[in-house]
Amino acid sequence: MTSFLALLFRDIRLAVRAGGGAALALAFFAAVVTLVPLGVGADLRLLSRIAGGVLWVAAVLAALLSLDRLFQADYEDGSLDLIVLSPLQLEATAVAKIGAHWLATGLPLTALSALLAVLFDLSQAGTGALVLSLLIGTPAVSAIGAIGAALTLSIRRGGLILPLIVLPLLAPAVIFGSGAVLAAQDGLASGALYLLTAFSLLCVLLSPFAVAASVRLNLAT
Amino acid sequence: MSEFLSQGGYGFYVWSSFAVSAAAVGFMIAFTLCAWRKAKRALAALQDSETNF
Amino acid sequence: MSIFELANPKRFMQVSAVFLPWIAAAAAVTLAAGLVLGFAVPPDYQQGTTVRIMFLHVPAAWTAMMAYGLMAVASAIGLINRHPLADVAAKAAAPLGAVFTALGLVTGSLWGKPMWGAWWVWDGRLTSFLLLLFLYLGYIALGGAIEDENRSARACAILAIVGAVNLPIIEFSVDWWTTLHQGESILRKGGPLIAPVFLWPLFLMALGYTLLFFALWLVRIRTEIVNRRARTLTMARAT
Amino acid sequence: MTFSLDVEDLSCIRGQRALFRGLRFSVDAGRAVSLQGANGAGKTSLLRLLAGFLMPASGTIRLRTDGGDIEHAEDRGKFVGWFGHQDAVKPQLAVREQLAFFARLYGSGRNPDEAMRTFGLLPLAELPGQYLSAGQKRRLALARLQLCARPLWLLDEPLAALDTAGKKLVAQTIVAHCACGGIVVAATHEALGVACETLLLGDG
Repeated sequence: MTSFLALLFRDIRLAVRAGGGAALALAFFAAVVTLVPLGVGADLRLLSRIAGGVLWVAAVLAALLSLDRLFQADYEDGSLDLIVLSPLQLEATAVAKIGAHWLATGLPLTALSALLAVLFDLSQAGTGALVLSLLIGTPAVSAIGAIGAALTLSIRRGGLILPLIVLPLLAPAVIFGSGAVLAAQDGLASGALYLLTAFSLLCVLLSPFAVAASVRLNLAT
Repeated sequence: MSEFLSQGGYGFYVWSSFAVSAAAVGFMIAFTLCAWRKAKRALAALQDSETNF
Repeated sequence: MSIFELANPKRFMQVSAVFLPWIAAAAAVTLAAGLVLGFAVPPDYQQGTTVRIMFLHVPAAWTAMMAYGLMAVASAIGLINRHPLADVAAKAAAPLGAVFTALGLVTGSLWGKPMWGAWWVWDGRLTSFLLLLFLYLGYIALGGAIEDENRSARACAILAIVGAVNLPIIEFSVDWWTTLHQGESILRKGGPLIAPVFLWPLFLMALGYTLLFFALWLVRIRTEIVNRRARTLTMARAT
Repeated sequence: MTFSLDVEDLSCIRGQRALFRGLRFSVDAGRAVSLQGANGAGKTSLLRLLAGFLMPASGTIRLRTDGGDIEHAEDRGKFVGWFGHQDAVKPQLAVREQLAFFARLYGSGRNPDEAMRTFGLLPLAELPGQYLSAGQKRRLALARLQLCARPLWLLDEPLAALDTAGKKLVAQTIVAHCACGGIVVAATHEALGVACETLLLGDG
């Protein structure tokens, strides 16, 4: 267990430190979200309708930014070999990496989204649903993103292929997440949050095996 | 004949979807066969040069 | 002769050489029959002659889905008992599947335009095919990016399996999404109620596309085997 | 404490080329082996095979331990102390932080400060990795190797980028490790400066 926590906290420390992905993801999230009204126009009625979708898509893209270094940094400087030889099972290593990415990137994005929702004049219920759906949905983004990161860790410009591989797989998260916000705004009861929870659980439970398999095959050079 | 061509007014859509399908199928067949011929020629060249050492 | 015996390339080349002409001929015949029947059939009372586009759209979409399924199965076989031929088969299927998906999308849009008045409608089936196209493009891009042959094959295998597991979920979430936005979509699952008279051309075209896919798939696998033999020869002679 | 490494007719294929075939050797506790051979003869591949990263085309690698014989790659990996080409030094983390992390990750219970003292890294304890020289990074990697307390050491070019003092330090570490019953397999171009058998790879 101590090995697991050691890896978890080291990865969080690396992400939060200068040059790490966390701060970059937050800045990108805020930048993209503030750009949308410039493109769509300042009509708050319209903006509040599209707020859920815009914030969700921007959050997913921001999370993807710091994902391609999730394994590649360790792979390039040789740390991955040492981590694989540690007593920690490879699947557990994957969970630690996913957890560290979620804590360092997913959670802050969720917190910031509540603030940015003000820019879209999102209603109280809408913002509540947004934060809750992001809280539930970002683990799925980190989990599926980790699969993409493990698959592309040996590719030099892997960062370009990662979104292409990962985004279609994250469509359900975006659909259910923004659907939950829309339903909350209209005061409709919708199963979106339950479906999102189911999808998130499935991703978090299944992806460590795919991540471990991808890391194993990439180490066999 | 012109009635057949106009396809009850939707001629443009019917014929363009046929054209697109024919193009796609043609492209796949041509691309696959040409890759096959290229591979055969490459292997044959290698085997010939191998035999007349 | 179990399927695993097919795994050794020489055996596969002999067997496929025998079957290939038959499959190709069958594909040509079924496609011709489907086309002729398609035009012989009277136009649909509701959709008019655009129903003939359906004979191209649905078979292409079906073949695209089938190709992804076959790719995932071949990948699983390749991953589990390390058959190099299964990896070759999976990667050979991907570009074909992508072309069929794109064809399905274009014919779908051409079919929708006269009915809905827009080139693209965010209808459940068309949207999931758009996502399927991205799954294919991701698979092909990943395959192309990794140089080492068997590492690239195994990475693609994992992606194909993850994709296959996710495909039903994507399909479900997109359908759920269409009910949220449009109410009941005009194009119900599998299209409006198909009069039996249209079933025959539809079935023939679907069978024709499937046979065409298998014929092209076999040729592409044979091509890759020949390429790999050529590469080993050049490498062997180089050292 | 029985501990030995046995390799029987091991063969490794990279791409379509067989690097080596039918390799057979065994190393008992307390011994060191130096792998010699031209570049590309497969020294690194052999080390990665022993560590369990690579699967052999044929042959077996067996670790004889008190708890019985181990052949499965990942179980074998739990006995391996790896010293690769790269030093696995994180630029943003301080020397002490990195050593403490690996001590906890490997659960070796050894004290990082002691390892830093033996490898002369104490003055650099709070310095982030990016300011270390190549030689200092190597000494950090050696300190980590000792810290992880693994019996089977696999070293890939341990003497590279080291001055004579550094090379002497590597020799002493290897001797100390063998003295307490460990095994060392090192791929080198130059002499290790330690009494050891030599295994020649490739068409030598």
